[in-house]
Amino acid sequence: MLNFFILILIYTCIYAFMSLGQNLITGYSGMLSLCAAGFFAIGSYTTAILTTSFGWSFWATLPIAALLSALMGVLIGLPTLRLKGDYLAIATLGFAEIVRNIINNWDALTNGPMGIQRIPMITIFGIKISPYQKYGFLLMEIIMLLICWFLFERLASSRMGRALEAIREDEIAANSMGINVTKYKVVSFALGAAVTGIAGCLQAEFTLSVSPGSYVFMVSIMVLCTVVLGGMGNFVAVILGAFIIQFISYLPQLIGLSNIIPAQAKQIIFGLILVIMMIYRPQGILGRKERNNKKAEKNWLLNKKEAINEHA
Amino acid sequence: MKKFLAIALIAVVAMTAVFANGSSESASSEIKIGFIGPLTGDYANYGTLCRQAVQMAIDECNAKGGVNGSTVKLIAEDSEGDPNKAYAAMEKLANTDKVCAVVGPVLTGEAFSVGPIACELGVLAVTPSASHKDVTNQGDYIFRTTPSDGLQGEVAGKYWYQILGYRKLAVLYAKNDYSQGLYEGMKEAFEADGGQVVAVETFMVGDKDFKTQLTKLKNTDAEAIYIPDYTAEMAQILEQASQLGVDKPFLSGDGFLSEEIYQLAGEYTDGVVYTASAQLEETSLVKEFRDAYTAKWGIGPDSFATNSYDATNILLSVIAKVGTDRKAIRDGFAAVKDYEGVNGTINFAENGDLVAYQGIYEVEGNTPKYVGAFKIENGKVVKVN
Amino acid sequence: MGSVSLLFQHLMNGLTLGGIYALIALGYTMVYGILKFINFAHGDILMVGAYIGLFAFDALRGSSPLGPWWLVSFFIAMVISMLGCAVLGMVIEKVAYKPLRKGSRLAPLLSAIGVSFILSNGAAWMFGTHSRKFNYPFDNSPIHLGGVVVTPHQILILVVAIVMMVALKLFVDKTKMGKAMRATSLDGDTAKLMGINSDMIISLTFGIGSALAACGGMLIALDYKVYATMGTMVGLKAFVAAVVGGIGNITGAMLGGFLLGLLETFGVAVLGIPQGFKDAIAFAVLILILLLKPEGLLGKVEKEKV
Amino acid sequence: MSMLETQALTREFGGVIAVNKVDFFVEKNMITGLIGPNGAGKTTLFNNITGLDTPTSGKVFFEGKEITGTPADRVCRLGIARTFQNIRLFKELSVIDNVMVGRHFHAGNSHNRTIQAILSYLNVEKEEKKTYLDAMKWLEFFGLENLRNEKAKNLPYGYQRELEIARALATEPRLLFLDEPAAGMNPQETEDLMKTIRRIRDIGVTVVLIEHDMKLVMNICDNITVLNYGQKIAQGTAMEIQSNPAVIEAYLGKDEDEEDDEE
Repeated sequence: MLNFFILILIYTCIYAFMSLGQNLITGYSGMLSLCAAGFFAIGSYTTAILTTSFGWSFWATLPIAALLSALMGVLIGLPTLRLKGDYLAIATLGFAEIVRNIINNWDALTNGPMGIQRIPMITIFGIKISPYQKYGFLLMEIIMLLICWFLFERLASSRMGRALEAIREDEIAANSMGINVTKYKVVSFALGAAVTGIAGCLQAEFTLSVSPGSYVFMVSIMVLCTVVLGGMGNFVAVILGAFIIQFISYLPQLIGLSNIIPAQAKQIIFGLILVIMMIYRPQGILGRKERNNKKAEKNWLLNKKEAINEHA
Repeated sequence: MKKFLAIALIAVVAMTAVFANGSSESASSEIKIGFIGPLTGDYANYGTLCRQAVQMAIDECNAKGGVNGSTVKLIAEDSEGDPNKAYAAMEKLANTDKVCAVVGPVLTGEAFSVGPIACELGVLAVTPSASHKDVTNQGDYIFRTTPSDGLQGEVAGKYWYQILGYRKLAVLYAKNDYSQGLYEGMKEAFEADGGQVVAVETFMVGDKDFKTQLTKLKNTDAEAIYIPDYTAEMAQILEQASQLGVDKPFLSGDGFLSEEIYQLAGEYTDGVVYTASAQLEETSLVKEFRDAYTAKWGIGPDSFATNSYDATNILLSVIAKVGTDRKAIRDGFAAVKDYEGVNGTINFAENGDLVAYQGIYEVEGNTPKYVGAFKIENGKVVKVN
Repeated sequence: MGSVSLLFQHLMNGLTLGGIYALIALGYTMVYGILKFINFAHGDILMVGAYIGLFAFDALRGSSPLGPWWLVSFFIAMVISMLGCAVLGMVIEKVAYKPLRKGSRLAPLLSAIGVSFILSNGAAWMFGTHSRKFNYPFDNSPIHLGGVVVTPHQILILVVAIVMMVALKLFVDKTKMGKAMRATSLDGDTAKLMGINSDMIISLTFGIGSALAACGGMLIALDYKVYATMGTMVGLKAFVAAVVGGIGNITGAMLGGFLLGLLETFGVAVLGIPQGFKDAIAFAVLILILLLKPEGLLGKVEKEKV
Repeated sequence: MSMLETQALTREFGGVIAVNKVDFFVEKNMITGLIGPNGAGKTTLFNNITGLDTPTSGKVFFEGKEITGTPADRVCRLGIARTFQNIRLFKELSVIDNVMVGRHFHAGNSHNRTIQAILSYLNVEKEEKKTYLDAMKWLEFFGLENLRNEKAKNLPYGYQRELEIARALATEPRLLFLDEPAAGMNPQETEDLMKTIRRIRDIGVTVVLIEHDMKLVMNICDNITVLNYGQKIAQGTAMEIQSNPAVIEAYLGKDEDEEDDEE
């Protein structure tokens, strides 16, 4: 039981990476992207191909996967990011489908529908991080997740984060305030893609095999659900969301009722979550994180006091 | 917001409580068998048919008093067709439910992600349908009750060439592991004999319109079209081929061994020749199984369901003999000799592959006619018996 | 078969495929035109329509032999299915979309994805995961025109699509209700001020769109069978068709549908795009159209006011 | 040369000429008014100068350099800021954050952009403190500092207008475009607005405004340009404009509050 719980946590971490990316793209910049599955696949296949065919170490494939996903993010982003809400959703969904088509059809590179097996395990300083001993794997994931989370949180609290929020609120006004809207959108898209790619690398290393069946539209929906459920524009919330979604996802198995509960129940529950959340709590469980200017404000008050004192 | 958070937390805690409760109820007199397959998603139909067969075998066993007095319980896990989910399912079945063996996974991609962990955890996994030739080479704990693509493809390719006398074939296959595996196996054997695959068209799972591909294939000089696909898609292909006036004969694989195809494609199935598991003509087992299955589930079994049924029954007989120790079950399973299943006499090779003859069927009107069992001897297709 | 007649055969195949897209795109374009969001559940309503139609048709025709009664039953079943889906569509609108009309643009879209999941998985749960055959209500033996093969069903799809388009166009252009619809789609709030009950109009539009989906669903089901996920991909493609033609424009939806069908067929058959990338064609076309002519082929330019 | 100049600026929308060969001048340190009946092309002219729209033909010069077709963000960085007719604040952000967005491209201090990006990433806190102080100056300019933590959407209408101007000023423009700043204001608020606009001029920012409130325009504008049907029909001081027959004809019988200005 504990074992399975750890397994859920491992999947939670993988989805948490993707939700960080989706949150930057959707929660901060306000772009409804539906191609998490595409970047996820790019990350997974980069690691799978480089480790099996070229004998690279996992750690060397990680930055390549992130870069490649980011590059794809830019490639898809440049033409599509000027599209509004729904159109962008469909265009990005299309992109994810194209990625899936490519990995399913480019047999020479991806081994087509058969997928790639026997991916070597991760090693750190000669120590194997076997997915079968889940604790080590989970620990590694958590450390990586914390680093990513910290970087993203910091990014969001910087002026770039503010610029992204301004773009989300009003593109035209942001543009007129000297913000290069296209550049920021593309950059946030690329960063989101990169972290989703990293999730893909971890996924490949966990199951030690990849195949096209893992990168379906459902993945993008799950990631979106995660962000919506946790709270758009709040990195802590989306990590919480990832946990809840994974928990629900494996719930029938956890409670040992997968014989009685129809297999479709889980998907129906996801559907209900989306509808009910949108009606009753569109901001998600935790809601958007307000920008925190406390320190700067304190500094301002201090300066003001000094000025008054000097005057007096 | 706090209220909401509180509710969410309570929900999580409640769920945890329930799940803790759920998994602690392990009666000692219960034997657990796991199942992994797609019960939702694009492949849901195939997974569901298999699961029902496994359930049926277990129900029958329990009706007869179970295994050595213990009731058998099935724990079925949905893989959604996603290898990652299948992996999680295996983990869970092995570690949480402590099943003694698993029937599944159903799809080749799933079998590739489940294989290594099954071997690592030492849990026997018997797949009824993952036919890729490498599936059983992943380790000692993975077996199958379906012939490997290597065998089925080989017999198919040689039969088309040597017995049916085709020299030029066209192929229309789905870009999924099953269809591509069969196509590659068939092509190798067919071309080794000197035949030629003159045109290959593919489609994506979920496509329903094959007119473009068929129009192209119609205009090649192929003598026949090989369609090693899943049931629903083959029904579409046959119907649309007839509409387009494609007059070439169709050849297929074990996806055709299903009642559904006759319901969906009706008269268009006439004349199709296909490979599937061999059966002993004289046994009434096949018909009995079919009738019982249809009566129970309201729909006929396909070949994968039949394989699942056999796999489960073999598993149960092994457990009856050796008990519930996982290693013992594995060894007992490997030692099975001449088991008389619905699919005929079943033996396993060293690596866990099914040792089988390949059956050839020909559809006449609306009903398949069994031509016989075949094997390869010195590169020649030979009829058994 | 000569290369010219081969070309015509591809043309015919493309046109029928396009007819299907066009038929669904009609419903899509109406709903989008008025609500301004992609009803992801449109494809699933289509699926429900096909199931209702299937059951009604089988019940009505009973065990009678193929004949005129089959055709009559088929059309009665179609009416039942369209009515059923109209009600379903209106209920969905009321429950899942209406409360979100004032919120962010993302909300209804996400809600629609949720509805889509509920419908398709609910259907799989209730009706099983296997495909069901929808019998042709008429003799569907192919007709040979020169070297080109056409089935009566293909002709039916084309005819129904065109009839629906004309009827819809007349309805929107000529009737009072249609005018109210157009007014609501241009500016819901103003329309309200002009005494139009825009809630009712939106609900009605949804009903009509869903009824069209049901009709399309039944026609597709004849060729493609009935199963729980039958509407997903075709629904997305129909949306692309609607965008290509110019969203909210009825003639545009037709044009977009046929264009997409032809592009997919010829892209694979003549231009040599690998079959595995067939679905990519639609999305590539979408992206191109949105970049070059965002209002669609026949759409009107709408500029954001600054 | 004037501070800002358009030469024969023309903008067509599908055959409709919204702005027709307009030569528009703005002199430094003055308040310039742009008036005209609804649909005269005033906002379109603004949009074409500030980069939200691209002219069909004609040229725009700012401080002697041609800026025709320059994108809006670059125009802003060159020193031209603007407000909008229908207030476009970042509604979900706080008041201070709105102004801080205006400080966006002033934050950071290195000339190398990559290094700047990395530095600003490492020094988020320091940079934010400075930005906050700079932004606060503009809130204090309008006396809005006590509302700094309110969400912009919760401000009363008049304050929203002021906040939008504060945000524009935070970009440190030399030229400020105000699109109907007094729309929807009561006489008292309009009175205050006039004072504010003069104060803005006094700190060295040249102001251009579109306005329907004739009292305001005639009171504070040093120079007025009149558009009608996309064409410039007059230019001059308040006195000159008031006595110009073409202007009187254009306005005769026109209801000023008819409808929103069209593009």
